Amino acid sequence: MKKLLAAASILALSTMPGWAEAVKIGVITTLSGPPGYIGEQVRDAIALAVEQGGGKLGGVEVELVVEDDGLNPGNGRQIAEKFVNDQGIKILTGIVFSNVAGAVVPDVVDNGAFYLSSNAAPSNLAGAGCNENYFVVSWQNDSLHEATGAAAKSLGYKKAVALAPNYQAGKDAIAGFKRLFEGEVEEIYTQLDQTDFASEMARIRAAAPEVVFQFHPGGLGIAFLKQYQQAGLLGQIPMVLSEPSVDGVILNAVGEAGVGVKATTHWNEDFDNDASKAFVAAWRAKHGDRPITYYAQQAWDTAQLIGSALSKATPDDADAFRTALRAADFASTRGDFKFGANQHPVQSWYMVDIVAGPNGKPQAVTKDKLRDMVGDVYADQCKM
Amino acid sequence: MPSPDARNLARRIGLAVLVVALLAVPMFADSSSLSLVTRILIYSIAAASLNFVLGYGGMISLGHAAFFGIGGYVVGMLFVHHADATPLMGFIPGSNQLLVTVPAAVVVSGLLALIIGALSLRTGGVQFIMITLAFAQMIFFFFVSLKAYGGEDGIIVRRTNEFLGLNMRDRVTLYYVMLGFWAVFMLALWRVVHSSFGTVLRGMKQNERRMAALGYAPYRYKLYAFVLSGMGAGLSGALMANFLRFASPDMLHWTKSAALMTMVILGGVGSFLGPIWGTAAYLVLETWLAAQTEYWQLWLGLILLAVVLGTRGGINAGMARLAALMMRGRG
Amino acid sequence: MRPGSMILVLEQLLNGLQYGVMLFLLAAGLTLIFGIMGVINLAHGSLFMVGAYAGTLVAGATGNFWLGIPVALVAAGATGLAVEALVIRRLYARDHLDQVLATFGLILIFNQIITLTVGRQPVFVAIPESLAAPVELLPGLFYPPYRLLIIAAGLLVALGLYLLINRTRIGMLVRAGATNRDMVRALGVDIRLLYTVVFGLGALLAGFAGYVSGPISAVQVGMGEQILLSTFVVVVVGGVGSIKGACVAGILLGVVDTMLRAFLPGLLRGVMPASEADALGIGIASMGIYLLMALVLLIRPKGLFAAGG
Amino acid sequence: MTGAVLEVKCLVKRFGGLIATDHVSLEVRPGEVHALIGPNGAGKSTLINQLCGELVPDEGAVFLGGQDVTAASVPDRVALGLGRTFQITNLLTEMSVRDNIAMAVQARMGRNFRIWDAVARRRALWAETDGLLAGTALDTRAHVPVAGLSHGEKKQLELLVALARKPQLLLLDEPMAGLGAAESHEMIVSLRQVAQATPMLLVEHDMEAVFALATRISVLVYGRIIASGSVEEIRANPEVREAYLGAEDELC
Repeated sequence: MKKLLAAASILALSTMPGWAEAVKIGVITTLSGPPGYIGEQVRDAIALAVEQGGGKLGGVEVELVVEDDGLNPGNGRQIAEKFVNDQGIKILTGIVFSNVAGAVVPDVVDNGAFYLSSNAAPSNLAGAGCNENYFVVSWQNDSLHEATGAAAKSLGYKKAVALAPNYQAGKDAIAGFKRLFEGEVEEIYTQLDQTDFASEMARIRAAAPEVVFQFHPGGLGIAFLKQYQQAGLLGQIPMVLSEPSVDGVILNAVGEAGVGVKATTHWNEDFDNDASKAFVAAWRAKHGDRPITYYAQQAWDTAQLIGSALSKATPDDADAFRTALRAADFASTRGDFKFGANQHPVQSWYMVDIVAGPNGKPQAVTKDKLRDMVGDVYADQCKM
Repeated sequence: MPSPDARNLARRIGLAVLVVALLAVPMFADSSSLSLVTRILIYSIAAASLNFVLGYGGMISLGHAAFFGIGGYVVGMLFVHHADATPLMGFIPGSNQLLVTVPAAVVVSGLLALIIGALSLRTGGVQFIMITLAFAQMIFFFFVSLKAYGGEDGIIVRRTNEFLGLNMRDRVTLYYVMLGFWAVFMLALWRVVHSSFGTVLRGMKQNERRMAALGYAPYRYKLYAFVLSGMGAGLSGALMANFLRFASPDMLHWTKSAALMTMVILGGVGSFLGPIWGTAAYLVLETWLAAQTEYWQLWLGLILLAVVLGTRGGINAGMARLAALMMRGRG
Repeated sequence: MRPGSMILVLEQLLNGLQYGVMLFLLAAGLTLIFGIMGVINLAHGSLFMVGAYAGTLVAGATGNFWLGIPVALVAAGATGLAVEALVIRRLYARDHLDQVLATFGLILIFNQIITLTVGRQPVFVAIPESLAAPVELLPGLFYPPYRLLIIAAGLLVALGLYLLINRTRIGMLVRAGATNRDMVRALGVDIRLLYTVVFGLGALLAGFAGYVSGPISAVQVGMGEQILLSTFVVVVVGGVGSIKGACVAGILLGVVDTMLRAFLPGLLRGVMPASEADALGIGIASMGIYLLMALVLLIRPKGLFAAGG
Repeated sequence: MTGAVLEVKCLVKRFGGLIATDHVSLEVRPGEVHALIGPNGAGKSTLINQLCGELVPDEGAVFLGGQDVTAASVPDRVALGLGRTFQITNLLTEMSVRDNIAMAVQARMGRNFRIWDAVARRRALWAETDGLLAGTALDTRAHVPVAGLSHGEKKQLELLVALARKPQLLLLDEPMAGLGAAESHEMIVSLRQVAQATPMLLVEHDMEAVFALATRISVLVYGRIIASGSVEEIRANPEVREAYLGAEDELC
């Protein structure tokens, strides 16, 4: 029911009279299929940010236009075309998956519009393929998993088993983990549509590592964590993960199978800064118990970034708007935030513990800062 | 059953309207409509190719995304090697020339269709559906794990291939280029359908046993048709990679095969113009519904169901029926 | 072979068996619908999903895992009967193309209905306490009892189906129908009732499989399609219309898939560098069941146990 | 070498425990119309299907014009001059009478992997097709789709299509089945004409037709040939009368 209300509120915003001169923001995201919950988090967070501003971001009236890409690059491209060329939208965001981004982003920036990524950040757009109109507010894939490698190392582990699906992001994840872990790593690749990991559990037990790293977003992660517990491995071999494998929705769905896991993240619900507290409070007021994920947080930050730039310049003045964006002059929920040379984030990474929460559901508690204000490895290759 | 005259009239009217409308599209279409029409043209090449084996040859292939995707990947891989100035597999130079990449894509997908067809055509019926699906899935998984070419993320083709010195970044130019390829393909397909081979193929679909008793060896004819069809789907994929400037495993996924099949059935199996109408209907519906509601797949599902349960022979048969009615009204 | 690796092989065999049993539960219904009615039902995975959601939601609300089973059965069965009466019944006389398109439409509809009513977030069900802790089957071989239960339940269903098909009148009609559809009609049997019964039975099995897979994997929109393709592979490899084929092929594919994933990269490492071995190994493993299907069909174009020769 | 157009040696076909073709040997010589008669279920269709290559025999051999074709496919046997008609008419139902015949002519003319010609403009093809049609009862019905033909017309067309392929030997699977008296008579006239140039193996229930056309008759019962000989010999054979024709004498 809440989802319907959220959708309705966007509709209400877009159909209210007197909004003709509002700045339009195009949100292309994935709302159908298993990863539909991710797109929902993205959309609802941006909508929430706009609602909090009373229909404005950075004091400028905005209008959200949301469309589902159906996880189909061709559809994403079609929507972008309509947004940019027909509706004159200059600011786009929301894409969840790298392969949709690959088809959409080059076209958007070539047509003089801005793309601000709230999630997907493929490496081919971070290095030589970078563009002055393309900003990433989330993180580059590699840095996410590098932090996890650093965490496992700092915990004193020397021997790890690393698991990920056999696709580009999975391989990047394991590569990123290994880069800073520096110990002995046995790699196991799973299948993209796999739901039963019993075979992998047996291999983990046979390998008897000191720590397990695995990268399985969405439903895969739910299945993996449950089966890890059922195999009796949860108490035996510690697990250190990066945030896509333990987002709020996943934790909610695995129950106590998540408890005891360590994870690295750039943001957590319990962060002690004003921006984060405001975001969490607004979400709770609007969506009650519904889990908050970092997808929502990144989308919220993206909205704040847009607001910061809109308060200084109009997107029709591309150079001024770009300068305003580069300044990253907004209060990020993650604390300190700035853009690197390739307009990807320079930010800090933290370790969290997953513990049993008061209502029986697991929750993440922030521990130490692992890495302080780091960028990504592709920034050097970007010539802008 | 509409009379042949009525069907002929419907076909002629349809064709005339189509040609005029297609030439005029850039004059009144906005950018996204132009892009939609371009996508319809490109996909309809793949749908018509599928219809060639499915509607004319009676082979239900659920693996045509393999040929579509390979066509796209050939363009993407040649572009990568052109951009890097490295040879592909150590000896093939990369290219960004449409007149090189597109024929290459057609040849490679034809070869792939030859291999897959030669094995698959040993079965029939449901088994044929499944074995074509199986081969397509194998190729999908192959490209998903092919790190050198982006794996799951796919290949970004930064610039559309060059073609006769035209400005391919201009949407209208690109549209007319695609329209040109489309028209050439459709004319070629028309010839093939009405050739000696095309006639035999249609006979094969109606009654394979009879054709064998006349001395036609079904396997060879069907394989030939399968290869031709694979080449057509490869052409479509190569054009799509140029249009989207992107090739990814998504092009190879089984749902793409299902979508192509949907386009064919929606338009009318075994009719020449059917796949074109079907492709248009499918893409317009998809685009329009997605803009209306985030639950667009619900409506798409309901419409598909209604079309299957409510009509026989898809859009094309409906139009022929309409033409027959008009004839009757006149005479 | 070292005792440790022997235990690993045993454990992987059990895993393969469990996965195979799951595939069989889905394939049994599908193969009958295929074989007897001649209908390709892509929406079979949706019944799997309906069972999983209905059972899981009730189990979550009541806190009782076992209560979810009858709910899942009833929900999937009722949905199956409704689908049969409203859609499938009109498709019997149509060709495969219409069936593929209509049931593809059903998939979209079911996924969206779940999204609209339950939401996009996966739902959670816990394994009952008594089955949660791994038990030691052999020295050093720990195995989750829940998975053992699935294996047992699956084998029990297989036995039940065997008895049903070989010892009852309905079973006789089912066998006759799978061999020769027209013959059953000639016998003056109420074919519509037979179809409804078969479809309902298939839906029950799918719903059961969906629910019991819930605690292991994710209960989410689209879960049916992930397993649907593998199920079709099982049906075709086993031979359309053959329960025995579905059983043998399900377990065969389950074991082959699991063993390939578990051991192929390791074996390949013996002959090539580790990174290449991993890439090639997992590549072959993910294509494994499709490769196997292609091989089987090239040797036996009608599958292993094709009904009616 | 016997000089036979078709020679069948000790053919055996089993289905499970059932023996459908039981060591059948027979031959068709030039100029001959060899009729194969037998009660329903005697295995006539099974035998025909083995002769034309749709079924593979378990034992024995088939020779066409002296060449062993036991393992040859249907099209390969057709290429060697084997033509057939089907018991239940088996035509290209969506095409016209003329197109059906043209398809057979086209098969003989070859060059059918051409994708860049236009079948409508193959002059020789249509000239020959129209030549074959001319003077037949179907001439006026040339553009009627097969679905619009009467049963008798379909049977005629079956024969025309088989002849269009210019076979060296014709296998006729019950050409009279389902025809009325007048139509049967017409068919017998047509077949007699054909028989002057083309030897035939005729499987038929209609005894009038068999006696009118056959130069030799073999009797098939339970997959076995129990008698073979001239029309008079078979008429006189008590075993045949007993096993096949029964008590009622419907021979004339």
